[in-house]
Amino acid sequence: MKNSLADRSSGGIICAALITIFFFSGPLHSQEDLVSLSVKKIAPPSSLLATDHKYDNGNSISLSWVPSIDDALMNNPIVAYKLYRSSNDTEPNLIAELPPGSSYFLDNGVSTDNSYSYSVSASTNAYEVLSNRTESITPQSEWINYNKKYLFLMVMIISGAIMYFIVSAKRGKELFVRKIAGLEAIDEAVGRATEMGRPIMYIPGIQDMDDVQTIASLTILGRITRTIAEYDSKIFMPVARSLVMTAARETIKASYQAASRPDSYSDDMVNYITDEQFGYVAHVNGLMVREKPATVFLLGAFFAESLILAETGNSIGAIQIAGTARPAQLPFFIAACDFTLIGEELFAASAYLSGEPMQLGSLKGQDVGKAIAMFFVLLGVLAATVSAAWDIELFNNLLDNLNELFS
Amino acid sequence: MSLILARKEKRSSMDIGMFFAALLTLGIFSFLYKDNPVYKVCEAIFVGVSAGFWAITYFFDNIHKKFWLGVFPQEGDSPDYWLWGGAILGFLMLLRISNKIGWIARWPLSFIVGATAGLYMMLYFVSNALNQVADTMMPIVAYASDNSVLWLDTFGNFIVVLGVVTGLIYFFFSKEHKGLFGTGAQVGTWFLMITFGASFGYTVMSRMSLLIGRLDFLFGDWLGLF
Amino acid sequence: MRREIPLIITTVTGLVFAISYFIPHMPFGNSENIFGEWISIVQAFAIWLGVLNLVKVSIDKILSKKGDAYYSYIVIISLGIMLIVGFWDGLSGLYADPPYPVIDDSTSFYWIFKNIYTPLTSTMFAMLAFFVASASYRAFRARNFQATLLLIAGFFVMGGRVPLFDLMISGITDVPVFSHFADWIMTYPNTAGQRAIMIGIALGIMSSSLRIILGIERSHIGGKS
Amino acid sequence: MANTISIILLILLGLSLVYVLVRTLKGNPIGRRIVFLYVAIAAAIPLFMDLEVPLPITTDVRNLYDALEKLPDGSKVMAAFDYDPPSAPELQPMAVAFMKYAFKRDFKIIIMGLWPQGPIQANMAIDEAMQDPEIAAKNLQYGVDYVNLGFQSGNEFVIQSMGTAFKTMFPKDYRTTPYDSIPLMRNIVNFSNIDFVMNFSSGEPGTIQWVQIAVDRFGSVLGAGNTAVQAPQVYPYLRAGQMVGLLGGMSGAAEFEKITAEKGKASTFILSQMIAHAIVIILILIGNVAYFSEKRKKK
Repeated sequence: MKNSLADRSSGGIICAALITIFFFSGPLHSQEDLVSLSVKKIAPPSSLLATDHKYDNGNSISLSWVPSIDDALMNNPIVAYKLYRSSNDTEPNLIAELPPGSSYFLDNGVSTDNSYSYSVSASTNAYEVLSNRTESITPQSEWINYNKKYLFLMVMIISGAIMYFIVSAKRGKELFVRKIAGLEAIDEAVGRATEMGRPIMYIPGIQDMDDVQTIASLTILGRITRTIAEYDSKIFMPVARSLVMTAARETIKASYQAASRPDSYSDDMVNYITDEQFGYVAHVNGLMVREKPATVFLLGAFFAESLILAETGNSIGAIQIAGTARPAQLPFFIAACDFTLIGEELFAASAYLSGEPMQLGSLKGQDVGKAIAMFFVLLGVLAATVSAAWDIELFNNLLDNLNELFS
Repeated sequence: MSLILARKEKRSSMDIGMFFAALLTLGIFSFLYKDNPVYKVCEAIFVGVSAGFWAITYFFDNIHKKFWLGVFPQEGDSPDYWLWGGAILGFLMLLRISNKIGWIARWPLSFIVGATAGLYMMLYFVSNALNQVADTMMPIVAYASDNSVLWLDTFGNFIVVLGVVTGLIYFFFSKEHKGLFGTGAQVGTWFLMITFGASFGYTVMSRMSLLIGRLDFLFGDWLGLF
Repeated sequence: MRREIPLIITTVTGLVFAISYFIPHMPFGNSENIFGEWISIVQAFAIWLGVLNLVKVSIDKILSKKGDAYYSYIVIISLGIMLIVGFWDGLSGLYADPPYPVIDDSTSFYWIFKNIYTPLTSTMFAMLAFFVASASYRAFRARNFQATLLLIAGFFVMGGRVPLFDLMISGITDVPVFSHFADWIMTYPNTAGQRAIMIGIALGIMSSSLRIILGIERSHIGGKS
Repeated sequence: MANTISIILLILLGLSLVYVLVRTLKGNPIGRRIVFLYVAIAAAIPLFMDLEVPLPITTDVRNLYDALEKLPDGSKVMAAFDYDPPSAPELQPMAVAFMKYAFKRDFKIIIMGLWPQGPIQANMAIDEAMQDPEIAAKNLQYGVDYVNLGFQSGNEFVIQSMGTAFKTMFPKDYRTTPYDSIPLMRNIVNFSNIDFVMNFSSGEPGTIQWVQIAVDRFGSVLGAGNTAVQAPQVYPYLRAGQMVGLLGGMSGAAEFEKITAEKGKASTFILSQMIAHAIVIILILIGNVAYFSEKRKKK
């Protein structure tokens, strides 16, 4: 339980107490009395320096000082450093008490409207000794935080890459996106449902339209329902949010029109169940068991219900294609479903199927980011490993530069 | 390793609240047998009570304590007029309930979406991309203080670097997974599977804990059996 | 108007939050904080919007007189009780001397929290324990190499994080081999996988944030680009 | 006595699993309800037993403990409670053990929550810690030794604004005491005056946001207790040093109770946890044995 610091301060207390008892066995004295008596006083902290804290909104001043020479590791008489601040030359106030050994403090209770001066004291259990007061200082607000220049550079490079590819995709440049396993299976899964004469179930997760995963899911839905319309299979889609219901109906309707079968569409394909997580799951479970869909799509934002849905789908022998960006739910999909879109693949799938230049372009831009990340990982590992093993200057410098870049 | 005998204190307290709590617990658990009216009643109570709980805590902690006392301070403080901005946006948000002027709720929504986008862009880039890349840039070979090689840690470091790089290859969409690149992606999926396996193990742990907590309540707190 | 104003709001707030990372000076440094306070207040209103929505949906159900209308009465009644009790306790707490909060353990609101809300929400989630076990029995199959890897990792984590496997080998060795192994899986391969996912998601968030701030992505205001 | 009966029952339960195996192999798997029953019994029986499980302390728990030990007595520690009652079985034992440890070390505790239920859970943890005779003897004062700032809405934006000044988000504590009249808060403006942040989290907003904002932007030192579902996701932060340590789920809680010598609920739950894991492992095995034997038959 005890650590060295605790020992140190309690040692200090005992020491100070002993001194007090030794010299003053009379009645209790006030603090001024104690100081005025001829005890060998501890030295005050020195060289207190107050400087404006750089690159902030003018709300902090950094203070540094040289600790008292009596600030020792063993039997430390000092129990704390006390910082006093006076604003606009008014009466000083105690602003902080710091443990022995401290030599730095960031005062962030200031503003650009006032000027401040500081003093610091080393205090024992019995008395305290003050350092000199600093000159008055007014904190400054800076325009640009130069500490973050490399961060800014990196953000610009990656944002630039994303923007560049969005623009070039819009101009009609063909952008390649690799095949994604689950997507290849869609047509087959829809086909199987048609052959068996059983319906297809589509679940877009339980989040509202403000979740990117739900939006991605609806994009995929558009493409799937087109195939469904062409094959003339049946789809049903229970949803947990009313907004999702409206959006999904629009999407499916558009797909049926695109497949020139607008008459086959009906609003009954999409139904709002309830916002309540487990209420929704209980209903969907019952629906699955009753309707026995041949194919189940679980694409979107899923939470704890993922395993219940995936397991029920598995138990009725449906082909299941799942996808979510939530890592904690992926194991259940991977174990119980035939194909799973993992994390980013869900978004990639939606970009791939939508064919929209904006989506494809930003996907490509993200890939540039990944390439940069991989490059720096490999370079950094090389530099660090060589530098640690053989201490070659070139690699040492490289490592230093990399560290600065990423600091 | 072996099991050690420990002592537990017996506890039991029967009050009316405990009785209600136990009843509702059993009511929800009845769903495990099959969906039934008792469960549905409990669920309905749950929906109502939890909505009420959230509404009340948000009202007193935020709307009253932060906004109301901020613009109408009790003693001596100067009012913070900026807070009205939030209240106006909040009020516009409530208009969403109306079909006619519900579109105006897009204003506060855009405000939140914009702020989240701006904040997240930087936060995720720094914490989840930059810092993670920076930490992966490490010496593969780990040395002990006496300069001997720590083989197990070295292997671990290698695994981390390999996993990060191949994992990123897997999530690379603008290049076909063929040849060496394909092998990399393949290895990447292995790492992802181990990650999901670990996640699965932890999920089981979490879910079982929740059940144990409830059983402890039923048998310990309520019935006082141990 | 219906489109332009939301777009301007999105862009301005987005830029303020992104730029204040680099420019601490007024107005960026300050507006970031003021906006933060606004968001806090807007979210509190959003919760009340949810309550209004719940009431609306429940009343719709009651009026449509379907079989489930029954339960909608219970939703509304329990919501009503919670609100009345909450306001009563909260307001009397404010004017008491010394004032006490609505969540003070002497209030009826707290009683409901402890004896109604807590058991219901806890039990709801505790049911997942059963479903996870049933899914393990019926759905977790080593159907291919990937699923096998997943299962093996899960196995060692489940058996190693609690002293299950280590107790089994306690006759052979006293070293908690499996605990260390589970530790190893978490610190190395798990970290690697999570990190790859993390970096990917971070870049994804960057690109979608960028699209939102620049007004290319507009689905939150109900429109396509 | 209870131990013997419980162990016999567990053995019987184990034997009956052989029957489950045989049935499953014959292509006639047991129903969901029987699986449910197995889980319930397996988790319940150990609760009646008085056995303590030997627990090795994992690195992440030890690192957190070491970081706490390094803090001087009387340090200012922020405890952020971001969870609700369902996660209490995992997180409450951590919170209680942490409070006991912190009070014994004379840490000054500042409590807040990004979840409305968080500060209530914090009060419960404090009440339980106060039962400890050593802590009761200290006669700790609200507002001087600890303070509960309460809940504030705004998720990650709350932490963001707290980076400038806590007061902007918490103008009053949960009892509506103005920030400036709380003795403990007088010298605390923002994170730079806090020595350590401890976060108990079961989701978002939670540990991830604390890392991203309090640590990476404002330079705090962070330790966390997480539910097991969330724990694997924060390991990269742990390795990168963005967090000093982690208590993951029930086992993390039990280890923390052990290392701080504040035995509590997690230590008694861990046996149940162990048996429950065993049942899940066996069920997976049975399912897979049946799957492979069926596959072989088909060939």
